[in-house]
Amino acid sequence: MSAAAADPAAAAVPAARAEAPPLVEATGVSIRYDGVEVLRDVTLSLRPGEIVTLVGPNGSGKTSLARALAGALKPASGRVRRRPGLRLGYVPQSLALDRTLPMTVDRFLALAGERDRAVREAALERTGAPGLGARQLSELSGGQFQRALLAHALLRRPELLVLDEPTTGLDQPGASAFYRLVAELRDELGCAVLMVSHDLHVVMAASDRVICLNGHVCCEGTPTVVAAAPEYRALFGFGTGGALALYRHDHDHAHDHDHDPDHGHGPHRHDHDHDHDHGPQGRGAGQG
Amino acid sequence: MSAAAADPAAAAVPAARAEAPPLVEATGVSIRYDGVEVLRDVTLSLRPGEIVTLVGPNGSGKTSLARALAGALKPASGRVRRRPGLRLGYVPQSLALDRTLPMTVDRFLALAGERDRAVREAALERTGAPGLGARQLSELSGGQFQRALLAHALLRRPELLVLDEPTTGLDQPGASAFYRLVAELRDELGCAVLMVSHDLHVVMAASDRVICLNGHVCCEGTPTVVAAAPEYRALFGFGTGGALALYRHDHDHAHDHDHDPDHGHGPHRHDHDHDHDHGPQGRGAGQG
Amino acid sequence: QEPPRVVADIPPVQSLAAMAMAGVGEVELIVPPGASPHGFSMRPSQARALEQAQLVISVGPELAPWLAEAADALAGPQAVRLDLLDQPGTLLLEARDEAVFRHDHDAHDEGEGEDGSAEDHADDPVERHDETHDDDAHVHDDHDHGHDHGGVDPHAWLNPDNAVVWLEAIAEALARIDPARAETYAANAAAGRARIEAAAQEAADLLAPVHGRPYVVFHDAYRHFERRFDMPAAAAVSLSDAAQPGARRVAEVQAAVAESEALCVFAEPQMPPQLLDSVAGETVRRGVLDPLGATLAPGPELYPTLIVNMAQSLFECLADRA
Amino acid sequence: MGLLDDFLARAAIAGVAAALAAGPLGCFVVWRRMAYFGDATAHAAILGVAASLALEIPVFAGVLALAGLMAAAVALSAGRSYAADTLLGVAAHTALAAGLVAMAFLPGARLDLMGYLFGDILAVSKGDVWTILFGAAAALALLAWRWTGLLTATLSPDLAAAEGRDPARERLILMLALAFLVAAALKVVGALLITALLVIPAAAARAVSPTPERMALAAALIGAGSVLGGLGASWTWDAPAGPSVVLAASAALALANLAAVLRRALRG
Amino acid sequence: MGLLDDFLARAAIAGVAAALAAGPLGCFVVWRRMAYFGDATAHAAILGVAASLALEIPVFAGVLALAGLMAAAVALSAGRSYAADTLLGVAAHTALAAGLVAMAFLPGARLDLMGYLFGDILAVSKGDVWTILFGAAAALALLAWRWTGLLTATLSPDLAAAEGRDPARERLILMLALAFLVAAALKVVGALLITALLVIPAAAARAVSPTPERMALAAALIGAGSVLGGLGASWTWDAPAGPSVVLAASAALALANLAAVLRRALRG
Ligand SMILES: Nc1ncnc2c1ncn2[C@@H]1O[C@H](COP(=O)(O)OP(=O)(O)OP(=O)(O)O)[C@@H](O)[C@H]1O
Ligand SMILES: Nc1ncnc2c1ncn2[C@@H]1O[C@H](COP(=O)(O)OP(=O)(O)OP(=O)(O)O)[C@@H](O)[C@H]1O
Ligand SMILES: [Mg+2]
Ligand SMILES: [Mg+2]
Ligand SMILES: [Zn+2]
Repeated sequence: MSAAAADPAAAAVPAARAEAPPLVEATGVSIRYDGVEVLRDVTLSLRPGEIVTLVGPNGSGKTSLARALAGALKPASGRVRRRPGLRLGYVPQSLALDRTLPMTVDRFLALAGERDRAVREAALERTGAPGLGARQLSELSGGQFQRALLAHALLRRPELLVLDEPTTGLDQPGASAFYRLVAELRDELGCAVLMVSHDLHVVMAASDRVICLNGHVCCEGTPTVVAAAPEYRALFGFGTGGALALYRHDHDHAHDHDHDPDHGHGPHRHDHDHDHDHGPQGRGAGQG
Repeated sequence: MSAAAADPAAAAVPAARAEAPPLVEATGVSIRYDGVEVLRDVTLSLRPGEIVTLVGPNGSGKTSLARALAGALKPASGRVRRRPGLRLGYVPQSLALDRTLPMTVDRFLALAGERDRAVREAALERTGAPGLGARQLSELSGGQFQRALLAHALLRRPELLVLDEPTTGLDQPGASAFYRLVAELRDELGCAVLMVSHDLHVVMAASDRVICLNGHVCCEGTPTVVAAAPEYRALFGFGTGGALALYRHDHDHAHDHDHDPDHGHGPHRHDHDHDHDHGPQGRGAGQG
Repeated sequence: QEPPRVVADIPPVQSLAAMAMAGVGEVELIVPPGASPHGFSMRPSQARALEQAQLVISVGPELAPWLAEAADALAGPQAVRLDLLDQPGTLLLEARDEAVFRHDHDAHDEGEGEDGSAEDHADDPVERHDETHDDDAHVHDDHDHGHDHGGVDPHAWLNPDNAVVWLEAIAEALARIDPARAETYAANAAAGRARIEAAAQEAADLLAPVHGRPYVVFHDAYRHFERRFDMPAAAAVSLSDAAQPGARRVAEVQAAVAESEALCVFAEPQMPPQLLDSVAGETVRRGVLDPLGATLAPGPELYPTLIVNMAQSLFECLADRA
Repeated sequence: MGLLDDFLARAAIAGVAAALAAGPLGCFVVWRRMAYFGDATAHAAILGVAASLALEIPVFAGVLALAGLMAAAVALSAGRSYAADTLLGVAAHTALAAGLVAMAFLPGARLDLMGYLFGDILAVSKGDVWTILFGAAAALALLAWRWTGLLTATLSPDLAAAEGRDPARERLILMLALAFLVAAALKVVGALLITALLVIPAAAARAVSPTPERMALAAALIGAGSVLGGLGASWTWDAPAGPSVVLAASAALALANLAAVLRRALRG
Repeated sequence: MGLLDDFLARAAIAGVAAALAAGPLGCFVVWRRMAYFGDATAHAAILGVAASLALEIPVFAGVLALAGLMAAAVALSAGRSYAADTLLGVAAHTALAAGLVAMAFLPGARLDLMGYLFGDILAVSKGDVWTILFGAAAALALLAWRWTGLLTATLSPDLAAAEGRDPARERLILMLALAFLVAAALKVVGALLITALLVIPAAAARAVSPTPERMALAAALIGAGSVLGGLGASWTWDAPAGPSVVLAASAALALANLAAVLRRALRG
């Protein structure tokens, strides 16, 4: 596909919003765990009102980047600048809850700073979990818990929503309602949304900008550009195959990870393996 | 849809397998948490070689049933009978890992009882996570962890695989490869598979039998019967809408939860709320 | 010839042994005063001293069961064990249970502890089986004695008469180990006896002006001293090092302090004084009694100094002040 | 004769004040799995006594300094590969061992260091009452001020960071408040009592509380009730006071769990 | 003169044996967040002494019975709304309080009960050496026998149950093995030493171990090394032996973490 991989920061931002000061700006961010670099030299900025989606194979550093942007992880180098006083709503990919902390859903929502019980109940209603207020967080099913997390993030009246695989565990009606909700919120609150997702067809339909990560920013572009690719169209009907095309478009270009000769670490190993292991081999892939 | 809701145990098992003794048999199983019933009177049995999928909205009791079948939860009434000596592979919906327990992926796989390192490496390769053997479990990304759990379950050479939302967090190539893998394994090992999933189109394509839960067994049938419904077909192309039809088919019939008048608990409340909150209203739904 | 290697458990006992060993050699001290067995941990020098000891002198397992077992484990078969509470002639007292003691002051003959007539039950001397324990095997029986008899008050060194008995027992034990110096030990014992008796006299003289004045002690450790010098305490707040007092006992003591018009309450150096504040108003004076010699330098002079210091402390606190 | 002239009244006031502050703080102790905290502080305090004797500074200053140091060290190294209880266990034993070694080498300091350290609730003086009232009020005020932050950081450090709160700072504040309360109360009401008042009432409150606030309140009340009940029992049977209070709290824990079980059985 | 005739040799043998068993058991203590276990057992043992004096049964039997009871009670009530450390904290304080109250009512038992309980590593007798060698071997054998089950149950009770192992039974076995080792070793090598040998070497091993087996092995070796190093230091400077061993283990922990940090810095 013809997305601009060369100058990521420039492309694809709707002209009207380009002048607004960025909410979050990452410059040359690298992330290491125990000295192993998993994300290298990421530069991006989020402006009010845009919906940006991070895609990429498992282990490509999406969660790490989202945590760094949300302030939960300090980058090893580079810097993340949040607009002072930025209100941020965050839904982490996983949240291990401790059963020893008693916490009703309603109390959890009140932690977001909302004092009005009716407003909290309305937020639960919006995320498809009405009436759960009196339940304990630790008793919720996987999908119910995810909905409670979303409601918490909404109640912060965020200027920026960071959602890490927010529809994980949601049932299908819930997931589609959720994507509609995100679009509504953007219009209502004018907030920006950074979303991590593997749900490629929905992502394609709902984002202003798609950033493909793979240990670095692999490419970036508007979804229309991506979706226009004929290979994508051909496979879109049945879902997963078309998605595969997006995944492999340009992961074949050379990366300078030569200092890690045994491929024992680094996010690329995983992707390379995709090439041999997973079918269906996306014919005509290799765009970008 | 016209799936047989009346006599669940009889329908949809391929004739050749129907005579084999069941691997697991649940009779009149009810599950309570702190005295609140979340699943009522479930009777089902799994025979060698069949792939059965549990579907249902969030909080409908899928995970609870899977845990009861796997032996991780004692039912409040009814009984679960596993064939003596049954080898069971289980992938839980969530597994909170403690960072203080050092555990490489390879060692974790060895816990499944497999002594040959090459075989373990092959299992990782099969689940799309080759080369991760030396990594710590606690360092894996969401999708990598899920793949390691799958490999662990496979290595038990299970006669029955219980998979609770096994593709949660997998990237799209991984998810589609996974469903192929399940089908392969069934053919190879002759094992039965009980899977919980929200991924309805794939479920439709890959299962022998679909059980729809909603606090009880709501209905049950072969996916071809389900997929033949015209409403499902019409919406299948874009994914979520068609799925919705499956969800709402017969949730409108009356349930005898009258002892819980405030709807403060019980799995049905949630589903009822779907009716007002989530679109798109599945026109022509209400089959079963 | 090498001097015999001798160890003792607590400073007063070490002091007695050092008197007997005067001019011959040193006596090792094992438990530093105030260390509780919970927190105490031996140093190698102490373990070595126990291991090489020819004579292990201790008050007895009633005071420190832990030490008795350590001695069992470490001291070789050549070692002679001398448990002082078991020595014939030792005056033993049963530990008291009640908080407030009712004494019949006139019943005591001043200075004559050993056969002093004691009407009240609490002061009845305990009859001890006349066994001597100089081998390991009997140590565990000792534990049983302690409990079967409802508890022997182990602070028997506070009676100088007992100290004299013990000093002689130590000298005899030394003479058995080291017959060549038997005369030295006997002479040392005689000198030590004189020194102790002088100290006892000095103490009695110090106490004469304050005789009969009521006071309260923190820790029921002083019965031997009280009896020997006829200075009965009106009450003791705590049962022992190990047990905390109950609320009613504190109230009883508080009442007793008021009723007896106690002039003074006494703590020990290592104990916090707050509990005394609970039972005694501001008009009651505070004093410190040091039954273990915690503040003194170990050596032959420790024991007599300890006795005199106790009397001095009582006197200073109870005496009329200008 | 004023209220404070009666030792039982002083014990009740000091004990109730300690329990009211220990209840909510104890909830965090339970949530963050730091039940060892009280013991670790007590052991660090022993090293503090040894240090103050060596340096000839006031004992209380040494105790507070060491307890604070331990809390800070544990707070700063928590989270990575060690669980809080492990860190606290290491800190407790290391501090105790160092204290014992120091004691062995300190000339003239062969006194029972614990004696300096461990108060008794029946021995509370008027000054102690004011000390503990002040300490408890300060701890409660700090807790009220930072409540939301502490709670969010306890629930999920990531969520707290995303909401602009520094979870490491919240943890440090909590640990220092705890260290202060424990170090001060050790001397006043005794080590057994204060460490038990941290853990047991919070555990009892857990069984009957749907929200963190209710749990904090219930823990404070259960603690205060245990102090009064325990002192009463101590009076009636002339049992040691501190242990009686602890046993009263344990009884409350048993009752609370029994009540929760019964309620569930009736509901189901 | 045999090897066992030297008190330092006996101390070294008993200490190393205790450390070898405490290392792997300590790993479970760290993984399951039960750092309080040792202290809780020691406190339950005090109640055991009081009970044996009252019932006139042998002290060791009472101690073992009480420690075992506590372990069983904690094992059976674990998992639901209480974390392991909270339960152990409650058990420790309740047992200690009950022991103190019992002591106050036992006629004549006004001796220091702790004196019956706590050994000293330098005071190990020949009989003690055999006791601890036997105890350590038994604990290690039990651990080796149930290793996979214990490990799976620790990782995830659900996974263990699905694989046909009862996680509650595994937990109970582990707790009883721990109670046995701690109760036996308390008397032989002392309370401070055995509880520290459970936690500190395991924590040190954590920093350098990629798998549970390596961690168990490393903990055993670090513990044994600390015993030898601590005894050596104690000999050289004539310092108290038990605390010296604990400090040696703490030093090993610091070194292990330093090494891990350096390796990471070099790698990165
Ligand atoms: N705490 C950690 N310590 C060490 N390595 C880690 C840690 N967390 C993540 N990693 C590694 O960093 C890389 C990126 O992880 P990250 O969670 O950001 O991936 P992701 O893109 O979110 O993947 P997924 O789609 O599976 O959620 C992976 O290789 C992962 O194994
Ligand atoms: N430990 C628990 N205590 C109390 N209630 C619980 C507990 N676990 C689950 N529940 C409740 O039981 C019901 C069924 O939960 P379950 O996890 O089985 O649902 P599920 O079908 O797996 O949902 P999802 O699709 O969201 O994973 C839900 O209402 C949930 O809130
Ligand atoms: Mg992720
Ligand atoms: Mg589920
Ligand atoms: Zn005493």
